[in-house]
Amino acid sequence: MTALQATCLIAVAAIGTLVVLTRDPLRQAAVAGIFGLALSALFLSVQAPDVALSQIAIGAIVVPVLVLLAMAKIREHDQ
Amino acid sequence: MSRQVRCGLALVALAALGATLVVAVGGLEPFGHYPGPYGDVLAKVVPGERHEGQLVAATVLDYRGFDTLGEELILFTAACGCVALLRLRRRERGSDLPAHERPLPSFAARAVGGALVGPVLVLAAYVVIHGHLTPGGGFSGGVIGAGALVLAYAAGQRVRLRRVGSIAMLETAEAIGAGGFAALALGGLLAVGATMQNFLPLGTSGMLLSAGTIPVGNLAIGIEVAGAVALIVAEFLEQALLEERPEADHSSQDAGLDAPRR
Amino acid sequence: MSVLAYLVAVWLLLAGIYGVVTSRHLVHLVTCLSVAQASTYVLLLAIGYRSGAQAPIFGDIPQSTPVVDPVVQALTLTDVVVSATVSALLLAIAVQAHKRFGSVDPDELNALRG
Amino acid sequence: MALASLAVLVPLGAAIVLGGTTSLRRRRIADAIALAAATAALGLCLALVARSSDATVVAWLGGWHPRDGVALGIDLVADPLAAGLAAFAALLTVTGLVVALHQVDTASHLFHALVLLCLAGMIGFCLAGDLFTIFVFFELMGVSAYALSGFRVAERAPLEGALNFAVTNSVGSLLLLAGIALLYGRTGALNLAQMGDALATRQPDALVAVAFALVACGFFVKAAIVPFHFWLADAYAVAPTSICLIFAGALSELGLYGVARVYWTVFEGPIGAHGEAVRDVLLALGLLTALVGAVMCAGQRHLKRLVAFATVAHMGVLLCGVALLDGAALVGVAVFVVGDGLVKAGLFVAVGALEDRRGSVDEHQLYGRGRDLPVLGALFGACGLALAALPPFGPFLGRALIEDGASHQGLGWVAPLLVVASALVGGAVLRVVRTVFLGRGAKPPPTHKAAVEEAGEDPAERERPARASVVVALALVGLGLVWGLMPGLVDAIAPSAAHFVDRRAYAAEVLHGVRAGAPGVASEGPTATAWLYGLASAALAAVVGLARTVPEGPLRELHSGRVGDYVAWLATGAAIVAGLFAITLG
Repeated sequence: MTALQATCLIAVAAIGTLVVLTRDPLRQAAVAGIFGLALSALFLSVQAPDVALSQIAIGAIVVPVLVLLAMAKIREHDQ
Repeated sequence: MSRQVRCGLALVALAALGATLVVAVGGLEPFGHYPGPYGDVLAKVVPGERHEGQLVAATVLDYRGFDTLGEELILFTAACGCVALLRLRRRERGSDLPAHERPLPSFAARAVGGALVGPVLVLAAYVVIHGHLTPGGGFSGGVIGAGALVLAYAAGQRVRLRRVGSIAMLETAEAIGAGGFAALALGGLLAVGATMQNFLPLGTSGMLLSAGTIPVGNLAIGIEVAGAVALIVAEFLEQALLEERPEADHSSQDAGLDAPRR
Repeated sequence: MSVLAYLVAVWLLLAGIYGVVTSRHLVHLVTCLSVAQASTYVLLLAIGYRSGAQAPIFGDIPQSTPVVDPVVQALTLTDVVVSATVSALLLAIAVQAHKRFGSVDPDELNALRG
Repeated sequence: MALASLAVLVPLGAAIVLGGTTSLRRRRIADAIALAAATAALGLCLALVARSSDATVVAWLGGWHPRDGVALGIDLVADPLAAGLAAFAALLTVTGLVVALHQVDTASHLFHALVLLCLAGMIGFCLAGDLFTIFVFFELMGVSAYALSGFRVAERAPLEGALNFAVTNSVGSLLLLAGIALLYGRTGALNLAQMGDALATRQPDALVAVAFALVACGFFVKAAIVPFHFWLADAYAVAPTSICLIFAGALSELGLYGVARVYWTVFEGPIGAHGEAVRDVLLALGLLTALVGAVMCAGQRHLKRLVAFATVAHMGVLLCGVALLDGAALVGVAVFVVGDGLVKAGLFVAVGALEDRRGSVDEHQLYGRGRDLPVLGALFGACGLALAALPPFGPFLGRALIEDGASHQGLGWVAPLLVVASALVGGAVLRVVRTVFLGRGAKPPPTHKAAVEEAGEDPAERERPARASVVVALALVGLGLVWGLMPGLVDAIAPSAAHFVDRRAYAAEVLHGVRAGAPGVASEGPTATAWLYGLASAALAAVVGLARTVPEGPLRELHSGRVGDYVAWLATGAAIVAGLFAITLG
């Protein structure tokens, strides 16, 4: 295992834990986006560029955008 | 169950599950020692038989193409499901406010959005059609294409007026993409006798037009993913953009939906 | 060191499920679920990795070069899409649930007791 | 060869067409396309049953035949049981679409598209010969089912039901996928036959045991095995009637099919030698499920939830049959799936018809208000007796063969417990006949009077669809009853079941194209003891039917409707099953 891989793995574990522990959904969406990027870096480090690309597109962009849009709707309601 | 009891139960259960999982992964080969044989066999046969160096593309689109068909259909299902689950709002579309009262996106937003659509679409097309040569392909390119479509949608002059038309267009696009991939599967059955089998000339490895059905499959997936993702985002966007109608309107709309169902 | 990748996968699974169990907000719950789903990506890719091998794309590298397993990458690609669709559907339910009864706390949704 | 892939592609293609044309508002066209596609899929599956009774049909997609025992691509494998289950799912889907003809809100063509996608998922799941393909189609039927169960978005309960359904089942899929990943790490294969061959050469260790546990738990969530079952009543009770009958009749059963298929193709080699440990764990889960489901069923006054818990109880009976891990009991399972599935589907349709006529599914509100509906009442009565396994009808035959299988293994005590479970289930339905259709027994306190209204302004308008549903329900229940009387049924299924449990023959057929001869199997009908048990449970059901609602005590509190609780129980169940397997097998 290379140092890069070990670093990515530990970062993924730490940020993943942070995602779960971030209770405010808006802030969590931001952390989840970073988690998606960390996963992509890990995938690149294990020679999986295809998966890394998809992960950036989905995990770091599409899903956080959906979360933000859902939250926009929900918060508007609450006001 | 009170929250404390539930959290306690979950902690104990997850600790036990974690312990068994740790024991189980101890039985795997050490990290970095993939034992094969599946991937190694594919690495050996794909370049020669499929004139394709992008092993992942070959696996996704040919050897395990049926999984991908199922996956695309799951995406298709999710798009249908989101439209179905968010459909309360669809009745209001274009009927609740006269056109001149609809707020328009600012000129700057429209200009920037409009100017970006072209380049983003080109990038998406590039990623899709090189999917059998480089990392990326129908899925990544499709998501980028969805970004372009959402930009076009958001920058559209009269978002709500055009909504009916653009939603239908996205639905048709995703159906054409998914249908194209299914047709490719069926084409193999009709042309050479096995579902999903290649029936196009293989060409020379590394060329843009090579590897038979693989680039065509990428194209179909790209269209489907672009349509489906854009459709899902558009549905959410619409939820976020539409402000609440007054209560009276609300109830009439509910009455419409609460009509007898069997 | 050789099992670190597997342990990270197990950890993500457990942490994600814990988040789902304890969540007080539907949107938070969906994101926790996606953390748990990420554990399967890590597990699959770790299983198919081969030390010192190249990405499975024979463009500029000769075909005798050792490459990592392309199959797990194909599986993970599929899995990424499947997870995202589940997230999208759940978010749609969350938005609709909020519109219908003004709450996104899964513990307050209990029309279905017993 | 072409049949198997067409059986998946036809509903898929029709769903794509319908999903892409939702802006067209022509409802009848959607009905016609969906019905035609589902019927075509049914025909293709039946053709597969006929074709595969000689020799298993193996279709290698992409034309990639295995080389030296290594599968390059994905295969679809049709043997009579798999194809038969797919055909049964298609039959119920056709029925569901017929019931839905009068459903008002279909959101253009989306409803039809989702139903066909679910059907394609179920057929693909039955026929897949590759573990990851099984996962993909499992997800396809799951995702479409989430959307369908929440389809009535204007109401509160369907959204909650869909939410609980989607979250718990997604966690279940995670476990399944984690198990698949572990197996891939060990065998480097995804083809069921190839995995089985690779595992058969070694002693089972913790990895194999835990992988089996994870895969089984993933399927148990769909099959609603206690403690993975909590979501089921929430989801099934709120879905449109047309969907309920597909869910209760086929979807849950597919979860158990997954366990059986994977056990007998992948794990039978390494684990078969330690079969008793596996059997005991599965049997315990099955009995627990049967009893918990039955007690909850008897305590319900919400009729749809009552039928949903009947489904849970009978999934427990089915798991007992699978747990015995032999071909003879599997015959009983196959018979029970169809007989019981048809009766439950018919009962769901009958409840839907009652809801149409009287605007409620609450037993107390409906008290005595079914006196002028004799046909529906008789239908409920027939369902109650059939679910209580009155000889010689469909559900009886299946349960009797499972009980005999247990007795053969020296587990004579299993049968009385199953009798209790069936009697509680059948008794609950008979109690509804007494209160709702006969108006006998203690009158419930008049509560929530405001909610009691005739639904719809114009009764005549509701009459026609209700009549159509009654006809469908009669047909389903009738078929379910007759199923047990078909001559030669057991003899016809026995060889298929014996073949289903033969891992070596499966591997030889799939990987090497070696045709196995049809195994000669001596099959027997139910023993006299089983007949007595059947009569006893029907009599007991009649007694239960006279009693008031059976209090289910603290069990009810556990069914809290909160998804966090459900996932906590799911994790607990997975930890217990994985721990037990790791200790006994590893």
